[in-house]
Amino acid sequence: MAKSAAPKKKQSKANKTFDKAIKKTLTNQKAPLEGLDLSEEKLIQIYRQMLLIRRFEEKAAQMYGMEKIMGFCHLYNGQEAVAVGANAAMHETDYMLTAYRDHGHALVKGITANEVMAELFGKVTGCSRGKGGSMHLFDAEKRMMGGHAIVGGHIPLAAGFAFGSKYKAEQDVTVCFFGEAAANQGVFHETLNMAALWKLPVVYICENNRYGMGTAFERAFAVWDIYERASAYNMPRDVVDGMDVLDMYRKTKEAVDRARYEHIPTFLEARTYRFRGHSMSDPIHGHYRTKEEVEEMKAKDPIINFGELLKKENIFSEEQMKEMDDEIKKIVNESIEFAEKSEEPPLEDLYTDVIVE
Amino acid sequence: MAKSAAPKKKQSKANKTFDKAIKKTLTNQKAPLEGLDLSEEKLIQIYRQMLLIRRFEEKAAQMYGMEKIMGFCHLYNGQEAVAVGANAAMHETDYMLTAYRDHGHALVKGITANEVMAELFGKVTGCSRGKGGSMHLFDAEKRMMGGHAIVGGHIPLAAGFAFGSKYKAEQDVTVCFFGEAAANQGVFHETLNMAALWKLPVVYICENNRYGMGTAFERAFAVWDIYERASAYNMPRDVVDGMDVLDMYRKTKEAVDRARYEHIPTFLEARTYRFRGHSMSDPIHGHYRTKEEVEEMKAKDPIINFGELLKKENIFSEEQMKEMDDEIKKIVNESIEFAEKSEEPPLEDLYTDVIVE
Amino acid sequence: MAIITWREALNQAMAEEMERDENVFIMGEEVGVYQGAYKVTAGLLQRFGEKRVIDTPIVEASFTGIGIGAAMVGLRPIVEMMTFNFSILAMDQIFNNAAKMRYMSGGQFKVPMVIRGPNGAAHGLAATHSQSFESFYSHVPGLYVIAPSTPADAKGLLKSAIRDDNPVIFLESEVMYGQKGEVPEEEYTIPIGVSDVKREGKDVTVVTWSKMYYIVQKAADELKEEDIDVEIIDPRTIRPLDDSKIIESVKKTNRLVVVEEGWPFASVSSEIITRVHQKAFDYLDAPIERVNQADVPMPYAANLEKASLPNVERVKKAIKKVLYIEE
Amino acid sequence: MAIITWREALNQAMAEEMERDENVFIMGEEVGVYQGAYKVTAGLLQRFGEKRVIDTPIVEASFTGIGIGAAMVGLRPIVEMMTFNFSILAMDQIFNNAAKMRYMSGGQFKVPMVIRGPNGAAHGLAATHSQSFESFYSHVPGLYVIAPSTPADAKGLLKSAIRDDNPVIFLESEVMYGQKGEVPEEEYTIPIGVSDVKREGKDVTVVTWSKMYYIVQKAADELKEEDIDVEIIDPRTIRPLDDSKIIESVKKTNRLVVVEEGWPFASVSSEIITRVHQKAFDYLDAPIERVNQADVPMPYAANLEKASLPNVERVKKAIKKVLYIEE
Ligand SMILES: Cc1ncc(C[n+]2csc(CCOP(=O)(O)OP(=O)(O)O)c2C)c(N)n1
Ligand SMILES: Cc1ncc(C[n+]2csc(CCOP(=O)(O)OP(=O)(O)O)c2C)c(N)n1
Ligand SMILES: [Mg+2]
Ligand SMILES: [Mg+2]
Repeated sequence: MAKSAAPKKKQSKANKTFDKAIKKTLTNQKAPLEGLDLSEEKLIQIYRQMLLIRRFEEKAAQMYGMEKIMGFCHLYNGQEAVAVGANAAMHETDYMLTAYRDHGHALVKGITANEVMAELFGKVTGCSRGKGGSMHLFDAEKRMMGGHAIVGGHIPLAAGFAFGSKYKAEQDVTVCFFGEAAANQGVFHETLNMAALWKLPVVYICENNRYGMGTAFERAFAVWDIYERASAYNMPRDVVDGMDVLDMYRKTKEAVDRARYEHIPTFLEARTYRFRGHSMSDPIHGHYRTKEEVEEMKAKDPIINFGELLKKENIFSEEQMKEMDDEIKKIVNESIEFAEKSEEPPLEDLYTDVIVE
Repeated sequence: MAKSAAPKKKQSKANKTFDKAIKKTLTNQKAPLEGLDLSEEKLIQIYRQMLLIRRFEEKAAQMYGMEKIMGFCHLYNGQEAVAVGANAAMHETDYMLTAYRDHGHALVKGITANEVMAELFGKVTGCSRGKGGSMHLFDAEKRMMGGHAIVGGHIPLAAGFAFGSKYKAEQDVTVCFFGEAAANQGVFHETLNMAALWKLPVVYICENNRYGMGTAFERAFAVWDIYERASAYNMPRDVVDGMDVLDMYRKTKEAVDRARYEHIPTFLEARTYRFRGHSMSDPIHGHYRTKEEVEEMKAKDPIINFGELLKKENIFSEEQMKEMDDEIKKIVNESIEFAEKSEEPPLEDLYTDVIVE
Repeated sequence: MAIITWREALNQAMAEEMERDENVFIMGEEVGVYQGAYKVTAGLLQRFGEKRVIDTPIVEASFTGIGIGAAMVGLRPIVEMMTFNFSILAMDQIFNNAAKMRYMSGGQFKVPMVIRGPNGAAHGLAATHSQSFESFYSHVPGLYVIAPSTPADAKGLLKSAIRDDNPVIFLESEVMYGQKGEVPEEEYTIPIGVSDVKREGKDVTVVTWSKMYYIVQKAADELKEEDIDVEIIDPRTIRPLDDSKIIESVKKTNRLVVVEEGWPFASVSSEIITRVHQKAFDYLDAPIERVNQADVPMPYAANLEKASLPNVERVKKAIKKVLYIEE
Repeated sequence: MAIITWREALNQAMAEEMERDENVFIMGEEVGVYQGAYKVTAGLLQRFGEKRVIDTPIVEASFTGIGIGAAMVGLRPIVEMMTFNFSILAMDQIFNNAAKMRYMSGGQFKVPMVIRGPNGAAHGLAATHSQSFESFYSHVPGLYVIAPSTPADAKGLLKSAIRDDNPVIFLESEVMYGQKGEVPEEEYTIPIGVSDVKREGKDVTVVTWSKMYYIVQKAADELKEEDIDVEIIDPRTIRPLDDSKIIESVKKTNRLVVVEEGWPFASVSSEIITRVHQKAFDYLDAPIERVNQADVPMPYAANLEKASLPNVERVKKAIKKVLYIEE
């Protein structure tokens, strides 16, 4: 009587759509660094940022298991190239914001591992003073504008920051990330129209990791090429290989420049994958995807592949990588120590920050 | 210092877009009746329905001036061909719903002038027992599903009716009207995606009368061909001459059939015009459009033009028209009398219909 | 003092603050070219230009969110809701992004922003268009909710709201826009969170705000002739609620009636009654009465609408009830 | 009687009603393939198929509206909110289309529908994910609001809600899903709008519902040792509120404490206090106390979150206060 839960056929068709666009997007396969305005130093930094995120998340998972971290905890493993590549194309003064899967974004935008880990531990030394938690990471000074936990709810905020920049004639750009599932929410539609209509300096990056929790995108979207949605707003759009940090950099750079100098917003769909479950309480495979699929995508690990490239191009050696990894592991371990040792917020803090007195 | 309020250049460009699509859509200009499956009787009925709406609205305007009608009162003058043409393509058992500019839809769906006028007067004999008023006209039996006053808010309801029909394996189609401004609301986007994804038997008809209150569509939309929005949901779409009742009929018929027999939803943009102000408290021209534009559009009066055609084709004579007009005026006058004489709802009604006991 | 309308008072407040601070701007449906659905923003586009008086598409969630974002980066938006009925579409933005942002970020951001527009019933607008929203908004920490009654209060409080660093819900009314009153000619502001004794009296206290104030004044005038002396307290700000003058008054009159336009259940009147019950327990000579909209959606028919809303008769009856006066 | 969890009780209620009436179906985020974000719908897709257990995109406004439309044409949707925090996006649909539809249409339509899911705080979810919604929903006429405490009540009331012809807001809790209790093996329902004396006592009345019930029971157990005898009334249904047993109890104990998870201002506790003040004015020996969430957005840090929520200590303190017991 009951039909099978997993619509297999549809999925394989959707997977093809997914892969096709990615292939299309990989331009300089043979000479990936050609024509790139990135110094070796910067390339190494990019590698380092991705690795830091990976190691941080691994530790966060462990700490969640030890109940040091509470609530929901959404890890970024597998998607590192998206935030890191995009950030490389941004100025430090540009605004960044994302959804609840925000540890990676916070780290790459310059919040220290200590401050992020302390926030996850609910300590007063955390980047939101222990009041926000995993899903609500902020740093006003670094222009990390959150950490937002209502799916799609931050999309208009991004347009608001961009509106502010334009109003004040400042040349800052806002880059806003969200999961593909958020592209179904009403505010996505309302805001993309406004951003295009008002020519706001904003770049929307949809991180299509194929699933919104347990819902494969093909079960939630009537059109599978999500980037094409932007055509309804006459907005420049593109699909990006979200597993390739250089592709992310390139396409984001174009978009950020267009926003900064021409006030033209862009919509990018980054095709990526999350290696872990939706949140810490979700198993890695679950009922909604296969072990094979996960393994297949893990072969496209953005960090390993980028590391191979750096080695091949003689930019960074195996040994240097090992050294860097040790250093990063130390940083992450120290962040645990820092978070452990930090104080809980004083009880008075319960009543502060509600309003500006 | 202040820039001019009306962006003239943009407007004339937008007007061209508006007209171009309409011209494109007028297929059988030379022989408009060719290939149409409408009997002469049906053609005359269509004329009659449009005329009834026009005369009804004229009377409603007068009654509003006399303070017999309260609150907001949005007239349909100029747009008659949209509801009438679409309705001609529907079955009686199909569901219809629209926004607050709903007198025309209510009348063509079969609610009597008496019941509509009595509702506007706030009488217990009204189609919503005097509780709904101008913006909330209902008749469950006739499947007139409202009259809805929150811009865009009824769009998901329509999908819900269609969902119900499909669930129960009934072959009814839902036809949902809304103003072009509603196509910017979030639920439009959310619901069109769902309707396409779930293959619901629903037809969405956007009545683009160029203005949402005082906002010309070109000041609110980043893309001016609103029907193209449906491409983001892989939904069949078309633009219709909303001043041509036969074009409305033809395109709606195609869409309704597709919904009924193939469960494929459609999005139609009907380009039309409102001859009166937004509501009774809004002047006819206002600051936001010119007298010339209104006059120009009045030359495209859907009733006069269709009347000319019927005369030319020897279907209906000048004299018969005159007779019909007299008869309709009588009906409308009687509706005033009926509404006047009807009782206000009894005071106990204040507390009924809140919940089902 | 000049005698001006509510509409003019609001218009002046906005114009003065826009003159004073170029980070103040207005955004909403029909605020510009159309001059405001209820003409509250009349002339501002002409005076301040398109950069600062901005017509939006009909997307309450999105433009409210854009306002919040702009406020987070240093601007001072005034977002007009054509009516507060439509703010229901922006509640996620208002609650999660405006009200909670400061707290969630550990105090790093502020959201200096005013969301204003008419609230409650006008005439003949029926259920979707006649809702009172103060009970919702005042439930949520992180927001200020202001609902003045006189043009002078409206002007002074709107100016304070625009200068304040918190998100403020500012509630007006279509049927008050034409209401006239004395307003100082010189520049002034009225502090947020300070209630006002609008009429002194010794027999009974009535707490009311916004347009119900006019009904209560009328009832008090009529009762004067029956030698009943009514004290009227207008909190003006609903959240934070300054209950000090209410308590003081009740300690004097020992009787209280609360008159609120909105529905009764879990409402501002429930809150006021709760507080007075707790803080003036030993002073009350009778159970507190309240007069609210009938606990039903707003009907269209004029007779039902009238029966649904608080009116002079119902207010007088409630007052007599707490005075144990039989009729 | 079987001892089962809240989760199982809800699952049984839905399965039984789906078996009974093929017009009942379930719709929401992750209710199908994923088996429910909190596994409340586990197994239902397998048992009833895709036609009746429907996964939706993340579009709360739209799928709620679709549910309302389906209800208007004769179906009986159960719409699951993954948590009620997300229902904020569907408020226009819930208030204007579900609650007011019958009234606006002069009684022509009914909206037989249940919107259910967890409400209030779980652990460590912070401000956006820890809000209690009963004060909002119970403010609006046209809705029923149900918030049970025990698995048996949950099952019986959910079955009644599904059979009822009105739109029902049915509030659960993540932290209660694993809570066990005795549930009758045979088919039964519990009527909507009937409160329940959950514990008899003579010294003080405590009104509470949903997961606060467990805290109050614990406090009552502890106070028993101090010879304080607590009566606990669980309204179970918030709207309509059956205050008869509350009033009766207060007439006996003369003291009342209300314990509510949500914020205090314009809340369900305000409403209960107002009613008891009015209806049992002469019976109260002390001002009514209430225990609510601190009037701030929910913080993340465990110590602050704990301090923010009502707990056994705070409940005991409030009870002693109304008993004028100094510590
Ligand atoms: C409005 C809203 N509805 C539901 C949720 C619960 N929820 C949290 S994450 C999530 C899935 C989102 O998927 P996607 O946008 O693709 O982001 P991803 O998790 O894949 O990064 C859901 C349903 C929410 N937080 N907000
Ligand atoms: C959500 C919402 N916002 C604002 C309004 C006020 N309003 C009523 S009609 C209208 C204009 C709608 O224009 P359109 O959709 O084009 O329909 P038309 O009036 O042209 O038929 C506005 C802004 C409303 N009713 N609902
Ligand atoms: Mg995703
Ligand atoms: Mg229009």
